[in-house]
Amino acid sequence: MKYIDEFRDGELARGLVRAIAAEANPARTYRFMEFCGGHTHALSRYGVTDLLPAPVRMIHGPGCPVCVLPIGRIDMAIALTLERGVILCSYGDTLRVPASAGLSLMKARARGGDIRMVYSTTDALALARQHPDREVVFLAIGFETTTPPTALALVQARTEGLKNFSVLCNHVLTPSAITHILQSPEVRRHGSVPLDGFIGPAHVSLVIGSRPYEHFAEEYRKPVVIAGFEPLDVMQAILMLLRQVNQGRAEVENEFSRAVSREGNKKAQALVSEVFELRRSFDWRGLGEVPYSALKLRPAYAGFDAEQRFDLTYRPVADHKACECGAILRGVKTPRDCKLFGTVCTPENPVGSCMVSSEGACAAHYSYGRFRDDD
Amino acid sequence: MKYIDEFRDGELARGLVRAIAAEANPARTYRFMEFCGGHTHALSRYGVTDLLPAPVRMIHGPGCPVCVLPIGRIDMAIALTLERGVILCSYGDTLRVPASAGLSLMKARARGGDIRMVYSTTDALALARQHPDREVVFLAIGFETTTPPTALALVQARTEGLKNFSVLCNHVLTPSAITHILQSPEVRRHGSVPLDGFIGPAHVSLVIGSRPYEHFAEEYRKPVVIAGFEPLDVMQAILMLLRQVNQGRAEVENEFSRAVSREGNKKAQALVSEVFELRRSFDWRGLGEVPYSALKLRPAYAGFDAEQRFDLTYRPVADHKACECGAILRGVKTPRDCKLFGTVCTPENPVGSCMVSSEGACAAHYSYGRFRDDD
Amino acid sequence: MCLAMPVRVVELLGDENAIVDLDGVRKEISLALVEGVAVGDYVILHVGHALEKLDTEEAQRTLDLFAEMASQADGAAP
Amino acid sequence: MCLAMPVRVVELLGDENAIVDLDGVRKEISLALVEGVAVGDYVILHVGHALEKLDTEEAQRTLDLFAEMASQADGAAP
Amino acid sequence: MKPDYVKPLDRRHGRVELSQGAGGRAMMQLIGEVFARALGNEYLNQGDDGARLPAPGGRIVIATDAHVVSPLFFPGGDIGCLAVHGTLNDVAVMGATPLYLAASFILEEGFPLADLIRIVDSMATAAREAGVPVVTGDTKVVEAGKADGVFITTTGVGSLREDVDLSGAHARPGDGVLLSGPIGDHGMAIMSLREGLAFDAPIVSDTAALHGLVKTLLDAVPTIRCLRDPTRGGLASTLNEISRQSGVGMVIEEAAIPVRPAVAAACELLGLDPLNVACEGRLVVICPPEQEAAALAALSAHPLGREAALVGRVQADPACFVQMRTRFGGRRHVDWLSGEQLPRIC
Amino acid sequence: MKPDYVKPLDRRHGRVELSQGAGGRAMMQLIGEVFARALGNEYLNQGDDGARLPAPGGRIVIATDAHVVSPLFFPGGDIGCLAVHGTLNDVAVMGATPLYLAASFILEEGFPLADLIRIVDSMATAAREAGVPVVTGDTKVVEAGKADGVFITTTGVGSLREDVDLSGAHARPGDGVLLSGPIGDHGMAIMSLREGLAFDAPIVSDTAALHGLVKTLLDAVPTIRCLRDPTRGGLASTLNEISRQSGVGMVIEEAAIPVRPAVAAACELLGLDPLNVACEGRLVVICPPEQEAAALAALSAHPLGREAALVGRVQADPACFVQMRTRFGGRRHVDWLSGEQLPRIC
Ligand code: SF4
Ligand code: SF4
Ligand SMILES: [Mg+2]
Ligand SMILES: [Mg+2]
Ligand SMILES: [Mg+2]
Ligand SMILES: [Mg+2]
Ligand SMILES: [Mg+2]
Ligand SMILES: [Mg+2]
Ligand SMILES: [Mg+2]
Ligand SMILES: [Mg+2]
Ligand SMILES: [Mg+2]
Ligand SMILES: [Mg+2]
Repeated sequence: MKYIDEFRDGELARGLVRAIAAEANPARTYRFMEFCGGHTHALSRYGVTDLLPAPVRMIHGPGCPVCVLPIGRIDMAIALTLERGVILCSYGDTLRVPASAGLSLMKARARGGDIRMVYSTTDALALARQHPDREVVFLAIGFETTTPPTALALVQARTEGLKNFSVLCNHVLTPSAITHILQSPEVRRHGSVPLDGFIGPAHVSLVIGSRPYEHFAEEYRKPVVIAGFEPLDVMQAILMLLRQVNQGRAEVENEFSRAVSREGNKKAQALVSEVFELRRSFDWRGLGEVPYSALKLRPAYAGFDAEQRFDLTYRPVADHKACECGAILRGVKTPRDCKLFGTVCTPENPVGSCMVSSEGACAAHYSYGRFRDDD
Repeated sequence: MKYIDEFRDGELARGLVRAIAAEANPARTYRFMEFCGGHTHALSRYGVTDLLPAPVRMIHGPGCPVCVLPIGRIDMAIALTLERGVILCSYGDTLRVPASAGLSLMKARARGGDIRMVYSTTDALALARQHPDREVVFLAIGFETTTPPTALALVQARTEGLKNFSVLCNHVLTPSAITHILQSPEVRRHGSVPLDGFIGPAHVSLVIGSRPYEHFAEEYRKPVVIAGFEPLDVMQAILMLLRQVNQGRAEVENEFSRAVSREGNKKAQALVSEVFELRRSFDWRGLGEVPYSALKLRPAYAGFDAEQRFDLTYRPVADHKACECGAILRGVKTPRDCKLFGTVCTPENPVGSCMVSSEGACAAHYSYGRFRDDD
Repeated sequence: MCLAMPVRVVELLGDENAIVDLDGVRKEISLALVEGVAVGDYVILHVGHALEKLDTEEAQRTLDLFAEMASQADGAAP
Repeated sequence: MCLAMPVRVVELLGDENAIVDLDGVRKEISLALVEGVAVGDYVILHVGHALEKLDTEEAQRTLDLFAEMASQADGAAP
Repeated sequence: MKPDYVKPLDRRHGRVELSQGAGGRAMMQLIGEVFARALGNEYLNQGDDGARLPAPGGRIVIATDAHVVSPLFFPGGDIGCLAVHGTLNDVAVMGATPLYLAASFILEEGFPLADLIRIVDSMATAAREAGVPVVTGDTKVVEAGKADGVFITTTGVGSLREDVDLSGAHARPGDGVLLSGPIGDHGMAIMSLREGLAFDAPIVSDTAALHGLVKTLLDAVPTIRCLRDPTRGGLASTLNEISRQSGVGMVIEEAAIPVRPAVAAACELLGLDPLNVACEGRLVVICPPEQEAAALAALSAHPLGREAALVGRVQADPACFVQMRTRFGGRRHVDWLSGEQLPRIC
Repeated sequence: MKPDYVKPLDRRHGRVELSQGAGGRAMMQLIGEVFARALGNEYLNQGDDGARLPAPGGRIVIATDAHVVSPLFFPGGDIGCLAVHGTLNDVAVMGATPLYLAASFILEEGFPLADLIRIVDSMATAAREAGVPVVTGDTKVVEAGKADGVFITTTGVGSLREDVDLSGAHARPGDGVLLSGPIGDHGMAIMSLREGLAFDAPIVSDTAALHGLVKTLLDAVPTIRCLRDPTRGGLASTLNEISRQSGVGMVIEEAAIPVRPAVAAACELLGLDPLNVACEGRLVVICPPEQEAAALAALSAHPLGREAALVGRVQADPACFVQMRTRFGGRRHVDWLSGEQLPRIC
């Protein structure tokens, strides 16, 4: 696979491992947060974690939109299908996210909910056209990467005058989440758990560009390296972060220059701002309420907004008390620190957000790293 | 089973067999038509045919409402379900009646038609209440016996204001069919195939009473004995017919006095005439167009009349050329005279009306009497 | 198609309905088409509706007639 | 969730759609979010939509950088 | 930490999910907590792709049946015990001793686990009572709306003594036709629950494992020609099958055929012929005339054959017609079931 | 007049009807004109409630699988041949020689007869090529909307040589893990047709009968510990099953696992791991280390094993973890398939 396989080359990897080892100062610790689930996945899936030298410690951030979707939002979707009889469609990743009363969309399906998996917003629109007599709701989730296709579908639906299509919008914003983590009392208080730098999002940055991260680098004096989701990309980014730290720099660097520009995709940005506007606040599973961290439909699209159309109200649901997701997402704890890990909480029965998608910190450790716990 | 088993008593049967044998003049032939499928069934099912003396010959009449339902009427029902998407419900007997293009309601079901079997018009109404968003059409068939429950359902639907219920009415009238047979050119022409008497309907007569038959007895000089559907009833009726013939009488006698009165069920009659009126003419499978032989909904019930509601037109479809049903129904031929019997035409693939229901002449012979053909 | 049979009324329900019995088999039917039915009466049941009451005396008379016919025949035979 | 991968455009269809190829696997996707895509270009595909063109020269530069880093490390090690 | 800890299934409120058929950990859990737990035995517990079993000795018999009965629970049984009996009986009527069962489940997404557990437990009880273990199995889950709750296919393997040679092709003119008990109970028990028809009746399914009865019979009369269980299509179809296979006719006596009063009454109400109504625990026996008495005595001595009766006789007839002498003394043809008359009974 | 003349089925435009499952004449016709016509053999033609079969000799193996694959026809096969291969392979991986198949069909009312005939014919071809007859069967028909076209449950019976003793419980530290060919072709062939996802790819199912390959292998290396076909759940679940059964761990080498480029690309597109994607014609072999070379040679010499490879090794591990050394040299855990990831593949 051209432009994929080259970035997974074992030979180059061994070179980068040596470079990282050479760069890392054995006398200190480097704590880097990879924000994105995509990076978490690359680290786990290719066994990169296993190859990093002792001083380098990776913290899995909140960058999986499935994981951070709060219980109450899934509850809204389930109510739409079980009580209002809509056809609810969404990307496959959302189907197993746990909701209230032991449900999830998958379990709601088993209870008779008409829930369809789609691979693209194009399919969601097609469903609405196929079932003119039914309400079709697209449960939209995702970061900036996934928002433009939703915007496109809404423009299309409005142009066509589709009367039975609406969107339950859960699109969230990466920079707000990073700010929230940097400002969290724990992270600021615990001098003992500093974050020494960030690996910045790959595909989010395709859309928003690298510029939004410049603020962090300046404001919080943290180096940021935007990196692709292939394992060599991540390793290179680690190396670049190490160098910035060792050299006392705090800049935004772009390892993923083959796809990410400083300005991002203007066409996509314009489309998104035509259709969406900022929400005042949004509840992130594991992080809690984060101001201006999500999008909602603009008034011109009110007719396509499932929340307005079906008069839905969000009811927050507390996470499990013993779940340590919040601390894990902030880099303060690891999955092994959670009492529920691997017993009550498993990928089949996730309790907290980090166990929901395979890109979550707990799930990644469960599925890919657990064997190392006994070492 | 009280009032059933007594009328199937083998001991009494042997007595009646002896009485019939004693009454029948071996020097002549007696040709009696049992109008009703119920009588045909009793004759076949209990092996009565086997016990009758040689001079007594039974002709199976057109008295099976399933058998006489013409192809074109089933075609209307099939079109409603396959093309108009209605829920079509009917009594189980109608599901296998062959229609055009090799179809039947059963086969239309296999092609996706939403066709339900009901046991009572009450169930048909319940279906309409259960599916307020669907059109529910009751395919009504039957003689005078079965008409009152349909009338009752229509009154109920109108009282309730059920908006999605209608009836495709195929209710037909017994006396008109008898008249038609007596007036048929074949029957009048062929001195060789006279009918010497009729066994009059059992359950039809519950409703209409015995009085309507008095006309035949007078007009056509044919004895009529109204008889129940139990085998002893039929045997007794045969005996009574033999006596009338031997004594030169042509009267209406009532063997089924435990249930049939001269006037019939006035409450049911009133209900039927509130809801239904005569059709000018109706196509009987096997007999062709018979004037004033069927019912349709009165104008006050036009909204519940599926023919009007869905703007249906009846298109007659010719019966198979080789099918001898017409002649068989008139007593001129027997199933064995038909080339198609038992090869092209079988209960699984009925060609003509007499093979459709187990009460039809050909089906009864196929299912119950065929073994005798080789004797 | 004109299938009908005598059944015994064992319980009157509201709404012109009743429970009937045939040798231990019980079923709810409608009495809307007949008048003056009491528990213990036999009615003729067709597609879920009672069409008539059964006259039990006439039934007995008919049965007696069968027996009489048979004995007449036997008397006449020799 | 942000799964995306570079694929090669092999055919432009009407309506801003295109056929793309990844090692013999072909799929129809939307180009509505990107501009100026030609047959032969690589685009980054996400949930059925191309999000950006891939800059093949930058890709090569990045790969060269990996090799360079490795060789620097090897040079520095001893 | 236990290596593969999985939260136990919610046996009361849980429902079958697609993941439980996907081949992963959720499937292992369902198999362990529902199937192995109830059905477990030394062979099933091998946990391999099939069961390794001791040499059966002589010839073997294999029979298979899919069970799709609706409703799943009915008076006198459920699809679980029926799936055991239905297949065991097919092995038994071949004259073989049933040794092993294989069971394969197709589950509809959303099916209540509590019902599944009830069904599997019933299956386990039936298998245990019959002394025939379920040695291997399979579970698939299909999307909601693509099945009807649960379908169970069972396959039975039995061993066949050298001296037994039963077949539907072995009926000979003069042979007696015996029936082990009243007909139609099973079909009418199902029918009594049919939507829109529902009636109350003291009718319970006759579903039962017949191999004990068969053994008793064969021990007493090893020269039996043919055994068959009159299931779908009823006695009428079973006799027609045998007649056709053997190229003979039959005459049965209506008065001799046992039918329970409630079954007869229900048939009357619905316009059905008891000859077409299924049994799941009755035996049709074709037997040389000189052994009829012995066969009848053997049947009658067994709890499942107490109401056994000689109901007819095989006769020469190239047209292979089955005839019945009615209570009246008249004859009529007894045809195959024509068309479809009953809800799903097995 | 022929005694039971029935108009032949309309093999082009006909559809399955409820009456064809009711046990009467219509069912006999369907069985005769569709099933017996294609599958007929001396045992099936006995026409009794089961099949009477010769003594298999030694120990026997029984395996059963329901097949519910959707869609029914896919690149490289259909549910008919899959139903033969899927069960034969389970018998074969027990080390047994498959002798007989039983087949049980659940048909949905309205299913096109032409498709049914195509499926049964494919089944007949697969059975003939495998040299394993379908000796008995069953057919049920359920109402439209209560199934998904056709479900087929097959049960296989095989004979097991005394000197063969294969089990998932027999893996020992040091044993080699071999794979007979590339993984994921079957699952991805199905996936390529999935509604809404549909992609074009040169991927055909690997569905095949493996007993020939197994025989070749066992003849060469009778001391094989365990065989298994990595179907639902893929290689990952199969290795976890064996690890758990044997109480061992494993390490596999990513670089050694054959995956066709188009399968890898399709997995990339969908975010799936090829280790979780099903095969229907591949073999996992656990083999003592000293026999690895011989086993690999035997596999490679057979047409179905040409791309065989040594992919890993069993190691002691009380936690029974399966690990993978990635192309990078790093290790990671290879877990069971979690949840449900693929459409119905078998
Ligand atoms: S293991 Fe589960 S409960 Fe514990 S922190 Fe992770 S997600 Fe939360
Ligand atoms: S056998 Fe068939 S075609 Fe011939 S007369 Fe009877 S119904 Fe008509
Ligand atoms: Mg069977
Ligand atoms: Mg059976
Ligand atoms: Mg049987
Ligand atoms: Mg299996
Ligand atoms: Mg269903
Ligand atoms: Mg199996
Ligand atoms: Mg298998
Ligand atoms: Mg297997
Ligand atoms: Mg069977
Ligand atoms: Mg379907």
